[in-house]
Amino acid sequence: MHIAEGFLPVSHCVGWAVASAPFVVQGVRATVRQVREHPENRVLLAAAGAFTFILSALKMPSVTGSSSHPTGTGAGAILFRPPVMAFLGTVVLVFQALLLAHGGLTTLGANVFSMAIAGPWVGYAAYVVLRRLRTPLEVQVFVAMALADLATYVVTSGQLALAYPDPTFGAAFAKFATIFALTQIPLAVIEGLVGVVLFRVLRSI
Amino acid sequence: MAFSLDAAAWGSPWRRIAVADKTFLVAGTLLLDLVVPAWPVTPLVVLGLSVAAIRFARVGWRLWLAALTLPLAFVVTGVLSIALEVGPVHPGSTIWWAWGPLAITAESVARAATVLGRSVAGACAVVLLAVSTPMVDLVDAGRRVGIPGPAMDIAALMYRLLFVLWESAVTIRSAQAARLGYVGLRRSLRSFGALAAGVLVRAWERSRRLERGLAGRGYTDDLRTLRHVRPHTPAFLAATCAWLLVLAALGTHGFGVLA
Amino acid sequence: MTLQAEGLSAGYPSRGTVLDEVSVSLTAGERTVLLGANGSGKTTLLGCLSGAIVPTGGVVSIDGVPLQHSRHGLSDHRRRVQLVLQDPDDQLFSADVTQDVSFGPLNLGLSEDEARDRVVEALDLLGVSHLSERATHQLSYGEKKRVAVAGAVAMRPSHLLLDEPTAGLDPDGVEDMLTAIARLEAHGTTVTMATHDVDLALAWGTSAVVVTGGRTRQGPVADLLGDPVLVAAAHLRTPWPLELAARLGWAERPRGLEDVTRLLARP
Amino acid sequence: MTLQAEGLSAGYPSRGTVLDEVSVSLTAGERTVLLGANGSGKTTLLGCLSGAIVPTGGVVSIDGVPLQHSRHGLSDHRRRVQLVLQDPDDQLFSADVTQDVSFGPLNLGLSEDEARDRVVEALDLLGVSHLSERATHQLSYGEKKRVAVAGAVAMRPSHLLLDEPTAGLDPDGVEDMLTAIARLEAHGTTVTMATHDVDLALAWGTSAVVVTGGRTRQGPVADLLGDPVLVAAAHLRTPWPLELAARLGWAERPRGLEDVTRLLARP
Repeated sequence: MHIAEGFLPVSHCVGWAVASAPFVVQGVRATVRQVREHPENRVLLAAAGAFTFILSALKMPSVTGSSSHPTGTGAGAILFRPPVMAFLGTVVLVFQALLLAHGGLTTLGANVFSMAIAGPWVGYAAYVVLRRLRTPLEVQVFVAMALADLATYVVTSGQLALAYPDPTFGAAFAKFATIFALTQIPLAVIEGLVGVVLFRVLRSI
Repeated sequence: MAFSLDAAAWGSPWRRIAVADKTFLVAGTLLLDLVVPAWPVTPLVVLGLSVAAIRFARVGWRLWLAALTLPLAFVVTGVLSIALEVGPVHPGSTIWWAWGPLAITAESVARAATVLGRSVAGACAVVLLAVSTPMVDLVDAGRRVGIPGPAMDIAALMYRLLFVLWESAVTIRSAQAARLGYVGLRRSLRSFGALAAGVLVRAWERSRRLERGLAGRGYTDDLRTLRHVRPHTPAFLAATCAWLLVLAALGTHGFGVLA
Repeated sequence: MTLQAEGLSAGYPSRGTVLDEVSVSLTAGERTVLLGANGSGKTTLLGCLSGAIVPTGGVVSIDGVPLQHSRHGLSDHRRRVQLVLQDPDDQLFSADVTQDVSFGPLNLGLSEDEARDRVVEALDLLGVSHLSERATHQLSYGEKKRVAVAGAVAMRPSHLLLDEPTAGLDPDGVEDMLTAIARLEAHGTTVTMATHDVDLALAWGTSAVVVTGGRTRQGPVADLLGDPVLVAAAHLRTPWPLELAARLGWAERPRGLEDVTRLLARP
Repeated sequence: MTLQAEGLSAGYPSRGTVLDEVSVSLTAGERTVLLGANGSGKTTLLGCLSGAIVPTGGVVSIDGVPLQHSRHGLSDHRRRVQLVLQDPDDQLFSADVTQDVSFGPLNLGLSEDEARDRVVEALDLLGVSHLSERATHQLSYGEKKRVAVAGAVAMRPSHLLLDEPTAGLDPDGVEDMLTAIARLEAHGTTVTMATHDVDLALAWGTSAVVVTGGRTRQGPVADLLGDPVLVAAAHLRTPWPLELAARLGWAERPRGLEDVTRLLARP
């Protein structure tokens, strides 16, 4: 779920861009370092980014039949670690804005924060904790991917509530979270399930 | 609809205009769209950019309309949520409808209309950039403004690979559909998971093959290529300045809800 | 069973009209070859016939019953018509061969045992039983192509549409594929193939559909490929036996080496 | 300039030995075709000759000077020998045709202007100048293949190795590719191609290298393809003109339709 162009006041656009910047810069640094050490990883990382984009461009089968699509950031975070996802996710968001008219340019900072930073970190944290607890891989993947998706949606609702706090942030957050929950919660569950199938297939190869 | 914006960008007569010039127009419009009062600026932006796109950048009107409706689901849900107030109503607002803690007021509707206007106007600006500027030109521009080369190399390779992978994804999906993989939710989910895995495996495989192909072409650590250098277009810049000035002037005399 | 398209139009927003009111009829037992240049619309036509592409106009029908592009209608159609695309890499999406071939039968709602029987049968018909436990990504290109066909055959379609089944194969691979196709035909499947190989088209096919400029022409393969005007318009090439016959002024139309040798041996 | 391999061995951990002390010689001006079944080692041999694969034994040399697999040695070798892979998507990394073709020249250390000239020249030789501003992903398969060759040609190699340059192309595409190759030859490039198409190999090639069972045999193309024992062992097929000649008991070896017509017209 990306915030569309024109939805955030200028101060919020700038604020979220500033908040995201350190993570993206760290991501670019991490990526550049990786590429300097292993030039061949350039193509591999690009393929990982392209994969994330493709996943987000594919319509997912869902109960509501709406044009829901997975965010793919949970899988990316498990496979490539959150800092790299911060960079790749940012590029994916730019591509989505300009190739699919999905999201926006002034809202890029906010979307990067929810989808390329919050989602991957939450998903990755869940994955690490569950792995320590020695839960089955299926559980790790399901929870990580579903939570990454949910975190993105919760942060987005918060961002909208901050921008339109009527009358209070709390009430507005509850409002946005409730309305978007209709599509986002089934989506998170479905993405988690898809993740389980994805990793099962990968393990068998 | 997949990638029709991209296809339009490659064939656009505005491809010849420097990215900086187009960015000036798009960024300037986006900024004014957000800072000046929404009325009458946002309808003017929608109108002006639509004319620019269809008349001068030769974008098909069907494509233009289709592109603007792409973010519709989010925009409609978001705008309706803004129109709906929760909790105690602000003193002095005109209540149009109320039910328990929920209310719709003249002010909340005005706010929603403002966001709607800005959102549609903003979408016009972004889509105009999207249909006139292929991603490679933006990547080149990114290099010029100092984003590290390896990062831009990855962005460029991502763009190239995404079409290769997209073809795979479409083929896998239609092969699955042909064998009834998308009948019923359970099977659909399983098929979609296999599709995601399939695309990931192909991404891996493709990257290895491209890596080998590049090594054969002498790639060691730099993907240096010719860059398209496009001179500034004075007429375009002048028109953009005039346009932004008109918007700004109208903005200072306009009204609407400043967010 | 006859698979037909009547007044079929199809196109893409980016490319405009690709097929303009074409009519094609694939009769049971006939060997139809689909000929045309790259981008002429062969693959689009196959997509429409298989139900994968919704035409912008016209009707696809089986024995006169029109295909409904509803969920139910498509599912029905796909039990009878299966399309195998050119690139096998993207059609094999499971980890191993048996799993991949069983995908269709299981989706048909068959039990595991029934599905297993279908897999055994399909692999056997394609002559790839020995590959049943192999990982799909370890197969050679030719093996992948035959396994992809097996995946379609396991649905027991009456019509099998093959897009370039021999492209990219070495001479042995081509022969294996043609042998497998002959087995499928003996088993009651009607096979239609799109190909760039005009020599193969002449030798293998009976009926031909030539796609050019959004239109189609259907007729006996030797007639169409023996028509220099049509061949030039469709950016094809005259198969060598027909070219030789034309140069030598033969009335008869040889379809391959056997015919040519026989005709030359005549006094 | 002669590109040679002597006592060359190569293999992969997963597949074992693929080439076992083979020797091949590609003489300037000669048209060599590389023949063999899928998986016989044709692509590996091309990889070794181009420097992309490090052989496990033996030597690749140009005019007797052996190739060093150092960074410098390889970069030297690549100025003279360029390999174009079968699938253009494995080689085209840029979304813009001009940018992609300019990669090699810029990598050689040429200035932007010189590189631009090389791009113009290469696109022109391949007959794809009109595609210079197009997106790679919008090209047809045949166009992609020619652009991939242009990328190699822009390095101005003396030897150009093409893996299946005509595979997957329609008749027009094949002709365009062959015309482009002829232009390259007129321009002084020696072209070697690996192909499954024995008819094309006979018509186009002068010298042939047949790869089978890890070994190679090199000789005039008509001799090798006219040898039924070798053809069977290498899982190839006899080209139709040679098969016809054999059946009719001709001593001469026709290479295509022209020759056959001429021989038949003889009293």
